[in-house]
Amino acid sequence: MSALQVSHVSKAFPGVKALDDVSMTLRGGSVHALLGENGAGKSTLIKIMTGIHKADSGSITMEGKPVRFGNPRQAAAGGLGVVHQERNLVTRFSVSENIMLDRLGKHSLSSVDYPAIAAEAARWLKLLDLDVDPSTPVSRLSVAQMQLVEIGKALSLQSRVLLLDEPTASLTPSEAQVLFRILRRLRDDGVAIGFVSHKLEEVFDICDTVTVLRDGRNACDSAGLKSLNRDDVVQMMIGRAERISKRAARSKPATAPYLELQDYSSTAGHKDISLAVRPGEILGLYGLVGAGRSELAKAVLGLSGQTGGEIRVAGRHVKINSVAEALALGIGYVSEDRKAEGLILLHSVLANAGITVWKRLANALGFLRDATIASHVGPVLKKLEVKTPSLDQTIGNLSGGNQQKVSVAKWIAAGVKLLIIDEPSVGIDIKTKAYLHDLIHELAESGTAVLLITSDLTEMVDVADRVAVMDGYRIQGLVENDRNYERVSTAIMGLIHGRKAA
Amino acid sequence: MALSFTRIFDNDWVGPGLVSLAAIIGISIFQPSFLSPFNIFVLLSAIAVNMVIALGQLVIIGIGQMNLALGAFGGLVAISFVAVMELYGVPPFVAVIIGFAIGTLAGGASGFVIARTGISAFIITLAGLQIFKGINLGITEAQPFYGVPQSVKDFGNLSMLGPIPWLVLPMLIASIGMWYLFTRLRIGRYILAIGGNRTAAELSGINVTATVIWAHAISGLLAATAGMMLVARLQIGQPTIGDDWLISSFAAPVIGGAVLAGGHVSVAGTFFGVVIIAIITQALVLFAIDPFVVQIVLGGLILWAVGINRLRELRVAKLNERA
Amino acid sequence: MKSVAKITAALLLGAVACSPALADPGTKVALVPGGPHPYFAAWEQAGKDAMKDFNLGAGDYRVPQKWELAQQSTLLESLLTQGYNSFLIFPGDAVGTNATVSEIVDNGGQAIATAGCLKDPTPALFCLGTDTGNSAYLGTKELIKAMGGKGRIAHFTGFLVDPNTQLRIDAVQKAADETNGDVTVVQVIADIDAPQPAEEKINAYLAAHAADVDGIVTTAWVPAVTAANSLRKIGDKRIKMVGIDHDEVVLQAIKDGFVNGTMLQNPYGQGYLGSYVLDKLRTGCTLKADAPWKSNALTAKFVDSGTVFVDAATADTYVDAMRGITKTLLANFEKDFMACK
Amino acid sequence: MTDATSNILDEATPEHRRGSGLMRLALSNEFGLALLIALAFGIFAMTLPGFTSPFSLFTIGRQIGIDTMIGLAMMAVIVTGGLDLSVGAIGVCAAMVFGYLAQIAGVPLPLAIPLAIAFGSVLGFINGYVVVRSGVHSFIITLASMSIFFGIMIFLTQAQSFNALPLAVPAMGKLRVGGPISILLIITLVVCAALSIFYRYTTLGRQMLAAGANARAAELSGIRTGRIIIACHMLTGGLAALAGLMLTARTGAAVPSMAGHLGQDWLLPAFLAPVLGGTLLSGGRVSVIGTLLGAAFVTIMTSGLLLMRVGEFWILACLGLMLLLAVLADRLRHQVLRARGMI
Repeated sequence: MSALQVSHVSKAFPGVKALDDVSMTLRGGSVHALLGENGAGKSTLIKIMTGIHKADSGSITMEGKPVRFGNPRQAAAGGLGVVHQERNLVTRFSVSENIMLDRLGKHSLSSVDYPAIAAEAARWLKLLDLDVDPSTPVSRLSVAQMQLVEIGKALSLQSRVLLLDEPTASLTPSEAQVLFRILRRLRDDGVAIGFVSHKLEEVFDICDTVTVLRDGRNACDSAGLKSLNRDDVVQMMIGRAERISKRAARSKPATAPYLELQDYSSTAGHKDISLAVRPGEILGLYGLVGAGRSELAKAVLGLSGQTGGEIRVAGRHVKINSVAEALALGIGYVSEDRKAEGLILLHSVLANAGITVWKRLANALGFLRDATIASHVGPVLKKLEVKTPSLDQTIGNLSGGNQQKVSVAKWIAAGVKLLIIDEPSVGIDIKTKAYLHDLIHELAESGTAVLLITSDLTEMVDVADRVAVMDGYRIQGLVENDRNYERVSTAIMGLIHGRKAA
Repeated sequence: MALSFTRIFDNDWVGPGLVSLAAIIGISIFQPSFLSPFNIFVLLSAIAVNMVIALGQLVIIGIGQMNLALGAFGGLVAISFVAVMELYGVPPFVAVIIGFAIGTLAGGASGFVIARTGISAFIITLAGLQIFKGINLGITEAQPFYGVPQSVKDFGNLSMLGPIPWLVLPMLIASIGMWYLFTRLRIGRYILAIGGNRTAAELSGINVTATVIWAHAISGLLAATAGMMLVARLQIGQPTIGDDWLISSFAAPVIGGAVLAGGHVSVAGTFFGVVIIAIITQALVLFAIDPFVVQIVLGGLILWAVGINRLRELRVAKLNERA
Repeated sequence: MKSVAKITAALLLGAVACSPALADPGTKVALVPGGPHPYFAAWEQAGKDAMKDFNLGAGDYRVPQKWELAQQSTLLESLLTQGYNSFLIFPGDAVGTNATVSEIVDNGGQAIATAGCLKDPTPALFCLGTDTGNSAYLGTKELIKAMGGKGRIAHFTGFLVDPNTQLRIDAVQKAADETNGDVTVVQVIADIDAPQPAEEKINAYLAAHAADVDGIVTTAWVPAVTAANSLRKIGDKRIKMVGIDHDEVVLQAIKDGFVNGTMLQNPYGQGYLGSYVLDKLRTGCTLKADAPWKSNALTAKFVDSGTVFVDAATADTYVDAMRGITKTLLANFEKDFMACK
Repeated sequence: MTDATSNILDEATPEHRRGSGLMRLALSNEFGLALLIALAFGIFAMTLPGFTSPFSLFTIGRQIGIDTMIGLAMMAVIVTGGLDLSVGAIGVCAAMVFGYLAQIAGVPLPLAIPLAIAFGSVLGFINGYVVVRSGVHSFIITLASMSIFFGIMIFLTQAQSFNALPLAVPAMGKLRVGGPISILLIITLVVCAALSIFYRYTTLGRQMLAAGANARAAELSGIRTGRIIIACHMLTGGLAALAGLMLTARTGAAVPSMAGHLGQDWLLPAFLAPVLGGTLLSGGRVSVIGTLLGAAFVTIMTSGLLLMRVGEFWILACLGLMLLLAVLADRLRHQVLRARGMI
């Protein structure tokens, strides 16, 4: 009997059909991969399973019995444990308290029996091979340890089904291996494990069956992974075979670098960073989560202090103390976190797209009219094919892809000479993603220097000209991109792991 | 050794505690009468009431909100407490229970509205402040009730043991109770968990609605306690009781190291925060400092405490980063 | 959503419960204090009695909900709109209230500054009340007498934003200065009109300095009550004290010997006499310019409503004493101050 | 696959939204308030004799003028998601500076007024600077500065008023324009119009809204958020000073107690008007008109309740109930809009 079965679930949000007739079956004693591109509906499906969202139609059964959880609390009580992508720990509390957070006492006024909780937590820590004192505050743990604590927390609920949403995103490969060893043991104990990941290597490493979602529909429903190969899975995810990039390697422009870092060190922790981006060039910056890539971008923008080395823009030695100064130097930054850092969701499309040019468009008294801004950013938005009812539309109502287009558009409107693009394809559909890749190329062709940060190797190989590999807040090396996925990815991984081995 | 030394200094109450100690020593050198039994008695009476008030705000700070209606709760309970005794001849013991009930209900009601509607606590308690203060004025027409029984008066003005007033007793119970609540009781841990990371608390299966209501009800209960303690101390049911609680109710917890965003509070730190404010209030009187300057000093004190806390936070963050 | 709707409905019901009443025409007097304060409690009865005795259209005691200048102005404007034409006003501010009074006068009303004065130039007819400065001065004199003509005095008084506070501080100082150094004011504690800070500061002061003072003079209601309680608490009859006003606590302390006396004012008389004068002035009388006006720090048109020093001997009979003063004032006022047709 | 994608996008196109424009207006906060005001005004005008008398209308208008200005002062800082408890203290301090300049120093009014407003901005700057540099929430900072500003003012003035101001000042307070309309209300309306233009048509105004809605995103878009937040506090200081001057005109004198102890009397109108008017406490969205309507609603209700002789002491409770009702109604409105997919 299946531990968890999702049957024909549909879910629509205003303007978007997020899930359409989706099914999935998880069995005890097996690890099940849930795959799909960003925006394919994975998170929505998890949220429906755990009761955060309500399905419009369809049903969910656990061990044959229909269940309908009203909230994560009920889901947990029903034996469905989830480890979410976001860190969901109370960092000031101890490890044991976090693991046992919902079982601190029978009722509100019960005393917390710390020794008992510590003992119980220690059991799970031991199971996870996590060698920390249960009374340690979570804030003192490493990211990987926190991840394990979250897993312990989900396990401690006697979960028969355990869903892990991108558990390895912030782990090093060796840490991931530890995690997999534990997952295998849990699997052997009969737990049904759902595993969401972008890293296909991991999926093939640990999973037995797979469900692939594409645009809110099943591209495959609980197929055995043994009979599939990597290309089959990729084809299901993106609807076509993974191509070796159709773009030819571009000729390197011989111009002088627009931005050049020389032995640059920052208060964020970067050490001796040297790299250069030329006009017309797309420089990729690759590294695992926590390697310091976004942090480097932000440091260059003036959000962290400079402690050594120098920054040259267009050959001139500069000090950048704020984003405003960076903008004046022609440097723009498309954030990976669109909602928190990229856009002002409360405001209109026009306000978001025009924010970088207000100063320039205003008259001597600082006045400016919507029409002025619209005439300036309108063509850019049009060129980027931003679909919006009107420029006055609140941007929070647009789809992820259109939002991303606006966050790029504002820098194009500002006419920046160097655009730093951080994870451009997070949470957007495939069509827009392809469009964005073309756009980045177009920008480069027209002479803009582009610094591309992405964790998606395929994207990197497809778009970048050269790839700087970063780890531990240092540049580990530079790989020329000849669009040969195998060669480039091996070279990049070699640079990252070479250091780890040493 | 060095490590444990820094550990001690990381405790919230150590800083304010040392400042209190230094202030007490300093003042008593210049003013030996500062440590006279009667002055200790007076100081403790003031500290007792203000500590309970500060605890009432502390529990709301812990959950990451603020309660502007604290004083209005206290005032309403104070006059109701005296009114039932004066008008209906209710025995003090029963009147105290009625007072507790009113405070808890008022707090619970405002917690209910906050939790169920999701409107910010600032707005709801601002409305609550108007409503409860309005009811207070409507009932009393701003006239005090005088019918405070002798037993209640005695409680507010007699000493329990040497220079220790009876008023210290409810403060001790409340302080130890709140300390136990925050460190040992499920509800206290849930309050801090929600203040520390609301999403995590929610996803972990904590009933946020119920916890918010609990926190506000506890706040109301403490405000009620403080209101009735003040009746005992002032020997009169003044409608103006509670009007001036707001500033000190925030100042003491903040001096004591509470994080305004929620999730971290210190009962001991708050106690020393109250002590520092009480000592400074006294010192200004003792050294005959121009009454016009008093406000300036109080404002400066809050800024100073905020600055110290900020520095400490930064230092702790740095330590964590290194570790 | 449902719960929001429910709460909304419940509150709507509550809001509807605030329901109206009506007024009737005539010579309508409104007695308006600066805010809620026990001192003015006697005004309510005074207004009612005056209404009955002088056949007024109204003699209503209306209190601003808070001791707030804007609240009082709003209330006065509303009362004017409601058809009141004669006002007894305790000025929320000696200067600030002038603007509202001038509005009343502009709209055909009349007003007497009562219990506290408005600063000249003022559109108010005159000021009927206790001379706050003089009362503080006399109180201090009584205290000095009780202290045997020498010693150290502490002075406890009210809000600093009240300009009367400065007058009181000056008056106490003046009385002390007149002793040529035999009596010194060693400390002024102000800003303690709220019970809690008053309690804390006065107790703190007495705790440390009880041995250093020989007398206490209080010139505001709350400090008087608090100081009386404190002296009772420490059981100290050596320290002499003169209070102000007629709070039960102070009167009891006088009877029990912890307080030497209190400076009584005459709130009932103010309300009763004031209503009478306003009615007269509306029905054909005018104020004489050459009347025996007194003057004080604020105004040159001051009528003393009487202030009495009450000690243990007179504590039980002060009401009669006050009635006597009121009667005298009432009997002589028309003759001395008004010209009637 | 491409079909599915374009469907998703198409569903966000205007067709099913356009028809709801009128509905949106009808459900807007301002419209709801205006309706309530009209209703209350109508009922009071019919049932309460004297409510529509010129004097009554004059005083109501003047009160609306002053309360709106106080509300706008707070609104200007709520934009950033912060608040300023010291508005009252700043207002009184600026009024006292004005009193000193006009009465003692003999500075002519056309110079004294801008100087006083500038002084208010300086106090606002101090608040903003400390808030930005310390990173501590403005609640605590302004709680402290409220004490400090007011304490210094009381210390310097010894609580004495300036009551011999040039006659033009009290005259302003009584001046009526076009029948029963107070000049103070006109001033407020002019400021409202200016602020509306400011937030909509100037770089600085837009930057304030952007920094308030999402400081991080604004910073990363090249806006100097720190400076903008300081500018918001300065605007608050300036508007609070203007409110202080208007109160001075109404009172005819610069009085230290005109905003109560520590200036606390202003806090209620300061929060009531913007919150009723739909300004988001979390920042990033303002409604100047809403603030005006919010102040108008409170003033008309207070005036009506006083005339109804509800009993002065119950007015506070009624106002509190009204505030609660208003925010609950706003929440309901949001839920209706959301249920219809309109926001």
